[in-house]
Amino acid sequence: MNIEWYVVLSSLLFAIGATGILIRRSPIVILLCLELMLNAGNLALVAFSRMVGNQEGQVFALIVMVVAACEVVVGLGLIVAIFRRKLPLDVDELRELRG
Amino acid sequence: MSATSWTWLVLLFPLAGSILISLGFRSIPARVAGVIGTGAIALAFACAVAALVNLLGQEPDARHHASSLWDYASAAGLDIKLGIYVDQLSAFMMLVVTGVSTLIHLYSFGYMRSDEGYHRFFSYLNFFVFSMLLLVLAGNFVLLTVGWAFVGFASYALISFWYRRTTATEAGMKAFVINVVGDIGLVLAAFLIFREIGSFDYGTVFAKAPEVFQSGEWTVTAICLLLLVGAFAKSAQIPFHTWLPDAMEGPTPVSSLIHAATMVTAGVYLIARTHVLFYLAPTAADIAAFGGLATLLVAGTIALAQTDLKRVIAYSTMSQIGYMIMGVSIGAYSAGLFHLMTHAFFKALLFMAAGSIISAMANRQDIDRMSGFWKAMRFTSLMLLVGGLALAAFPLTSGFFSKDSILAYAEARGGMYAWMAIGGYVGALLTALYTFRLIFRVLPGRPCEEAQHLIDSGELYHGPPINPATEEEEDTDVGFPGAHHHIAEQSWPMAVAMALLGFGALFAGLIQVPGVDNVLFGFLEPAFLDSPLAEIHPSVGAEWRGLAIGAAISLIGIFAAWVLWVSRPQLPALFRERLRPVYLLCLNKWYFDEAIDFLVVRPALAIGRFANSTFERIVVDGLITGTEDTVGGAGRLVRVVQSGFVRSYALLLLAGFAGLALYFLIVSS
Amino acid sequence: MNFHAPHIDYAALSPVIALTVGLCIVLMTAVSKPLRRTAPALTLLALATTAGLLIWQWDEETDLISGALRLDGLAIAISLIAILTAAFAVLLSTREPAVEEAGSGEYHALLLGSVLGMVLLAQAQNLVSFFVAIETLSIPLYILCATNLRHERSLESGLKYLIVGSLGSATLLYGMALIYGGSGSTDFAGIAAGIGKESVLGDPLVLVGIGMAAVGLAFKTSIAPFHQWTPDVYQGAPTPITSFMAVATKAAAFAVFVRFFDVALAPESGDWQAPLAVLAAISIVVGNVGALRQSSLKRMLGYSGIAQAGYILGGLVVASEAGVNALVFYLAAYAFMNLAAFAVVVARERETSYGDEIGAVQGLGAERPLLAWPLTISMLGLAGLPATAGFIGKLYLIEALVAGDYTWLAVFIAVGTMISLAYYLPVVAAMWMRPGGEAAETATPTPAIAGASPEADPIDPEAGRRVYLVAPALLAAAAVVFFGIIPQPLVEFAQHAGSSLF
Amino acid sequence: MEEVLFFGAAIGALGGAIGVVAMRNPLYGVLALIVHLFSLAVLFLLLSSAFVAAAQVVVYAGAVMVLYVFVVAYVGGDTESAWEPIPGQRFLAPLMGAALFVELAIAVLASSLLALGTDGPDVKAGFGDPAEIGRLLLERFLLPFEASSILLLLAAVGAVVLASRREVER
Amino acid sequence: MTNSLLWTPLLFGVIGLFLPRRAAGWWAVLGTVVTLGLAIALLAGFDSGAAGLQDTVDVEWIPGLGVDYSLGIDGLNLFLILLTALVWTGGTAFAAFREQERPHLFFLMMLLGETATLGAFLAQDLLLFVLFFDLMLVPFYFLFGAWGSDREGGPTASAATLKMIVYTLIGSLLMLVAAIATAVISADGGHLTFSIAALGEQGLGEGSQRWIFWFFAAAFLVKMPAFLLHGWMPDAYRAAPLPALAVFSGVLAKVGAYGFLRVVLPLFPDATIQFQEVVLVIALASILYGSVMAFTQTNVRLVAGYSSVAQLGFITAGIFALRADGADGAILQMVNHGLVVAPLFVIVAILAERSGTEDLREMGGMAMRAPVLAALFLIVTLATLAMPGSANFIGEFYILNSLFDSKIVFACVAISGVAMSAYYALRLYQRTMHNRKPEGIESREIGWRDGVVLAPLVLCILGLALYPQLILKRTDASVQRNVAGLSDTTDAELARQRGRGSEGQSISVSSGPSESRAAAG
Repeated sequence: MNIEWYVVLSSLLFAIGATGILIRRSPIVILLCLELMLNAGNLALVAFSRMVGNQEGQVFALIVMVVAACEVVVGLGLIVAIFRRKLPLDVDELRELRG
Repeated sequence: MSATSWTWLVLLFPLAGSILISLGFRSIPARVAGVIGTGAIALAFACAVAALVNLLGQEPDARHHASSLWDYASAAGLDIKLGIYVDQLSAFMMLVVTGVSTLIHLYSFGYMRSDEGYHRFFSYLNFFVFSMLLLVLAGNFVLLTVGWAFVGFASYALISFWYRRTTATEAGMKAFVINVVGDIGLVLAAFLIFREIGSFDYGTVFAKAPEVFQSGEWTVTAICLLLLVGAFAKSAQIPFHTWLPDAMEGPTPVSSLIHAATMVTAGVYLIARTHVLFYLAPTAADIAAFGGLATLLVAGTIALAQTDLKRVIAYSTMSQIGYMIMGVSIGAYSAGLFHLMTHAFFKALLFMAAGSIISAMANRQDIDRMSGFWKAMRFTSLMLLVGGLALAAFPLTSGFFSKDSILAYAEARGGMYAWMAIGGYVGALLTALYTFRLIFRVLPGRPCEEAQHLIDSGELYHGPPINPATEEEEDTDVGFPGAHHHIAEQSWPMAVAMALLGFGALFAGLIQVPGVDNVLFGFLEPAFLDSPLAEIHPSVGAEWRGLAIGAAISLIGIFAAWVLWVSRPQLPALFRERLRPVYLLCLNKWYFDEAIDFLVVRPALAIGRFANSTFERIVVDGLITGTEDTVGGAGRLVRVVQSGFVRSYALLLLAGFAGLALYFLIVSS
Repeated sequence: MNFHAPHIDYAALSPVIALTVGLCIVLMTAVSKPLRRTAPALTLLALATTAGLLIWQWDEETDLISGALRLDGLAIAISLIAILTAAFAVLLSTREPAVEEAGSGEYHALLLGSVLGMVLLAQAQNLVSFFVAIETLSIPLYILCATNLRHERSLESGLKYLIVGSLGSATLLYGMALIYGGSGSTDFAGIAAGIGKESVLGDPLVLVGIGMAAVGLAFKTSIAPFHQWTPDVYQGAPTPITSFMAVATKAAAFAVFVRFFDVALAPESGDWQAPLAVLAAISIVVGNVGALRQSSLKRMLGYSGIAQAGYILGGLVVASEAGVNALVFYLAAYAFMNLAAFAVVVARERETSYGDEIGAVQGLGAERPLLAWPLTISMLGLAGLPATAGFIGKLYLIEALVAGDYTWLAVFIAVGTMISLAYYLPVVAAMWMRPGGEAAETATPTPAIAGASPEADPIDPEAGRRVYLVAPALLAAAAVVFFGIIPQPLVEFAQHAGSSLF
Repeated sequence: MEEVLFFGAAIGALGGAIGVVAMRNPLYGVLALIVHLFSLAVLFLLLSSAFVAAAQVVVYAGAVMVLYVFVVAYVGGDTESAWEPIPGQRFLAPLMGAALFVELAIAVLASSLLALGTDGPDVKAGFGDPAEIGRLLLERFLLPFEASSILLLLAAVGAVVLASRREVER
Repeated sequence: MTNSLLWTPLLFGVIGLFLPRRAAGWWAVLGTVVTLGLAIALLAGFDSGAAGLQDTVDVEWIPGLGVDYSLGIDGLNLFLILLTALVWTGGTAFAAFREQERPHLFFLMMLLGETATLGAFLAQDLLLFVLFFDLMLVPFYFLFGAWGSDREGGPTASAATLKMIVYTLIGSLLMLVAAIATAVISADGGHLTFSIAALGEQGLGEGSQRWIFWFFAAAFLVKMPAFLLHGWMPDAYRAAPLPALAVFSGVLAKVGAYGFLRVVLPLFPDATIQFQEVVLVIALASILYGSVMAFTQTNVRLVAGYSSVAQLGFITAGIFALRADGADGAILQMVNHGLVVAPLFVIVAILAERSGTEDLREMGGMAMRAPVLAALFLIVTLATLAMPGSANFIGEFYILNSLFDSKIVFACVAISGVAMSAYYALRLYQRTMHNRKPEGIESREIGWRDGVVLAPLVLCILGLALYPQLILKRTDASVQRNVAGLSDTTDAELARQRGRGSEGQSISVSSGPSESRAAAG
């Protein structure tokens, strides 16, 4: 199976994730979409690692998983904090800062 | 001491006097100031005489010297020294200037006595004389310009001496600006001369001119025309004459000094001084001559219609200067200068007499109100008469000889110059007419109110201080009009000055009677030998023929004036009816003021107002506001895009990336 | 199977270790109230130690831990800038409400964590450590931005930063993946070698990868059009954090930007120089015009930061030693100028009810000269007027640009500077040319006052005299002037950094 | 055989992804993501990287997703309205997504890297096994490895700071 | 020597901060007086014949960037330095006699301004020049903005000042780029130096000269200000406090013209020759426009302001006649104009105090009880309108003469400005001092304080009027050297024409133009 297929697939996933961030307003879903994008990156990494035949890419992918986890944790923490402040869980409602 | 050292002294005294008076205006008492002022000029006159004597001691053709104190501004090849040039011409001029000025100072000593600005007046007066002397003594064109401009400024200061009088300040401004125009002409001429000859120094220039230029070459013509601008502006020749009549706003001594005896003659002097160039530029010379002719005729006609005592005399000045200009332009150098001298005498005298009368009229100057002063003020009237006779070239008076020597020369040179002579005679007729119009209006007849008051009480009539020009209340705290007026009968300095001038006016002509004696010409001629025109001499016979014609004309003119204004007083009114347009033309001074106002002043001011209101706002500020708006608009755009929606931020981010990626894809293929 | 532990040069690694240890210790203080008070001091201590160690390693140039890091002049210079900024931030954080909210220990630990990220980032020369470092830098900042929990704005800024930031990281990651694919290697040297190959040079895969990496880094350095988070986050975050972000993040990000592009991607420089130059121009314009007529000082500084980033990017674009020197010099100067400004802003927002509105500094010249002068100097410096480090910095940049045949960008810098005067000088005018009393009428009170009262912070009328606020301000301002008049030391500092790359 | 697996997994991954983006309810989104992640794990296996696949399943599908579920449960996964406040966004967003995909795809397909067209070189047995990866982590990538641990620590602290209900002492 | 001259004012200013309020002003005055003394000492020690730099200081400043700290004086800047010192003394004293709010800052800024200006004149390193050139603006931003007066219906002082700063910096910043470009390009990878002299020798490609020329020209023309670029001037002048304004328009405007002489002519000869006409057109426009504006203006400050526009137009024209006498005249005229404008603004201040207005239409008749004031004002006025006999006349005479030789048409147009100047200057004097005195205007003699400020300046005017050679003698040599590279063409034909007349007493100008041109090309 050609590596091309994997990479193209990953780019498609990346695009989908990006689109999700652009159209979804719930911060949780946006976090999910970020996960999608990072995973797309991972897929690409692994695919390339296979292509060039060294495992650095895989290690990179693992590290990315950790990073992704961290972002999720922080993100969810923020969401909880916002929820605590009785603020709407909608990124479009949070636009006091502008101009 | 050499002639030049004497001459430096001549320059020094008036300047010193002026500075001394102005510095001590608080401490020095008024009379002392007057004494200092008069004394300074008297001393200058003495030194002038000394210089003359010194000159006479030398060979006629060695009678020119240059001397300079220090490098005034010499760099990059320009040679501008603080130097003077003494020869017969400048010696003659400084004699006339200092001599007449001394008498005028003396007159002012009495006349201005009660004026608050006594100090100011005398320091100005001295400064004026200094400037005039600088003008005639300067040794290069730059210094000439300096003197030229100083004279202009001094006349400004004196014209607007009573500076609370708006008419006076306006007149002063007018005089100054027109004079500046003249200066510019002079400066440009200097540039051109330097460009061609590479020097500003009289000696160098006049020596080199003949070999540098061929006769009639455009450059030299241009130079002469530019010089003429200067000359005409100072000498109040058409079309630069309009300032002179207005200049009568100044105190009467000023009028007599500046606008008769000295300042206005500067143009004559300039042409005489640069006769070398003018000889090389015949066209320019002729233009000058015609200008003089035109002026003398036009001024004569205007003088006929005016009713302001001083203005009439002022216009007569213009026309007399016209004679001189014509004279020196066509080559009658000595004759022109001769007339300059005699004119200085009788014109100063006329103004002094007029001043005396005006005092008696409590500053009214309208001749229609005047009459019968013969009974009221015998001496003044006498002097007025003497001056009038000389002006009208009554036989054997000074004016008689000087004027006719010009016309005789013109006739002798022949060609179109002969026609000019005829024009000159016509002018003479006019002169006689308006002069005696004046005299017959003022002297004979039943004394007017003011004159009567003087006869009865022996005291001067005191009217309310009114500005005759605008009929508005005078602001008296600048002095004008003094608490008391002064007339020759009551103040000896005035009387003395007038008497001396009267003597000059009557008999000065006798130093130069054709075929009898040749004092003046003999002295002046050597200065002009480098111009072949100086060779032309009318024969004695021709001169006497001319004199005869002149005598006849002046007698006719006087008689006509008697008929018109004494025996048949209704006639003038009749003429006014019949020749209304002509009358209006003369009354309104041929509409020169209006023309200049329309052609120069208004456009300039209009442009200024346009620039100030429209251009400045739209273009200049437009540049700024335009930029401001563009930048501000961009800022507004940025802030609008900064909508606060995090998702639109993401969109822009990705868009940015898309663009970048697109670029790279294009590059890579 | 045999395992070879990598060689570790502890001396060279010591700064990182010191920071990590410090981090842990500070974190420990969170456990009890009395200990918590010591957190700032300990933080400062940790920072000082690290700085000391860095200076000790001044002339070092080595690869660390099998090439994951490289300690060299650039790394040390940038790390020092970051640490200095952090130290200032710690001082400014004294009595900061946000600190109480988050708890002093946690707050400072996070701060140190971010610094650690920066130090690593400045040294990173391997895609993996690069990515980890940049996240270690960012994630604590996401949190710190939001620490002022009672302020909706703080949370908002945190969330915005997190979302857009993660998006940026994702893009960066994908770009890295592509570059890795193209070059088959993750460390910079390998990448340079890999993409330098004839077959790969100019390959769309790699180029697009470069583009994505550029986006990620441009985002961190707030280059337009990836700048939009900047004003919002700067304004919403607690001011000490803003000051830290504004300077340190930029410095660290630029460090890796330079290292990655001028070392790893050097072979492709012909392709990326032009687009980056255009990005620089765009940010100069956007930043400067955006800052016009901003009433919030922090927001204004945010926009100005965008413009300044544009200037600095110029130093990278020319891909020359002079360029890097100029870049480092300008970063240092920029650090001082901004810190001075932010210190004053902190003081005023605690002292007056105007928050960071420009009204807060009105009449400052008469009221608090010791605050007015630093702000004035910093504004003049940012505007690039002579006798300040800002002027020399611009001079340095322009020189590099002209030498690198990017004169048009230099002209852009000049034009941008003109526009910038229109928002820097009004601040000066507000301080010196308007009476303080007037402030009451003219200045519009912040929503913080107008809006929900629970958000209102306590007002400390003496803040303008607190030494921990005035001293930093004066110090930074003094540095701005000093390096404006005697720039040579800073120039050498910059040259030491630049010389290590070329 | 491989093709079948690939396409199956690919479809799963895409489906999951689209599910995440499309599902109105966050909870469903989370579930869709889990599907996506599992499919990815399969792809990883196909790319002969067993350890990553495993980690994927354990870390993500295990830990992270649970976290998500908790939070969604806590804040209440109410469905968001379809109303779009940002003008143009609804139109531009998909366009942008498409553009991204097209550009990336072109970049990949136009790439002159020959290796892309292959299944990749033959790799020795154990490629991507835990042992290999572990060795790399401890040798070449020791620092990132350690750094990521610190990162995790910081993230945890952050989460506590943000989410913990603390009484601010004044 | 030059060094101490440069830093003395600033030193005094800084020390002044620590003195009591009342002392601050007098301390500042002392500082300026000391500076003036140093400047006079410089003049005394100056070697008139030498063309090169004297009293040079040259130490490395930023070796990393090739910037040196090098100062020096020659014929070009000697008298401008004197002017600066003198005018500043006057302005500061005038301010010290009056109550200033926040005196410490005010006088610090005044003195900082002096140091900056002196620096701009003294700098012999291109970058140092640019630095001081920009630095000059900073103190005046404060002076105008903080002590200026807001105009009702108009912009506030700070707004007007902001406009001025931004506008004038537009030029300066472009100039910064241009300066660096000059050095970098002419170094061409070699040793980077900003030394003006060195750059002049290295020379620059004609292509780069073109744009660099305009960047510099922009800076200088805006500073002057020249026609169309004077948009900042009216508001700023209206807002400015008069002591500061006196020094500002007395000296700072000259820096622009000086820049042309010091930098543009020697460094970019080809471009200069190429764009000679363009700049001359701008100069003419400034002359005419400034004059026309001046005689329709009713605000006293603006009459003076626009007259300066015209005067600077003359100076520019003189410089761009590209001949020695023109440049001589230009320098002379810079000094004259400085000496004239500064007292003019002092007088405006005095009049404003007496009449409570700055509108010509509401003034008048003030000469009555104030003969001394009137006399001083009159002298200043006459100098302003370049009355023959004043040094200003000599200045304009030299300028116009050179223009007449090189570009006769321009000269003929330019000279009309002289006539207009006569009108507006005299108008200014008349409308204020003469005519009827409106109600509520008092005519009071000037006190000894203002006398002390005014008299020395007027004396200098008179002194120069008597002996302008004082300046010409010392400038000529340097000027010859500076324009040598440019004036060969114009001088060649000149030589031909003059050849008809004298033996080359006129053409000491074209001393070895050929080789310097070769170096420039």
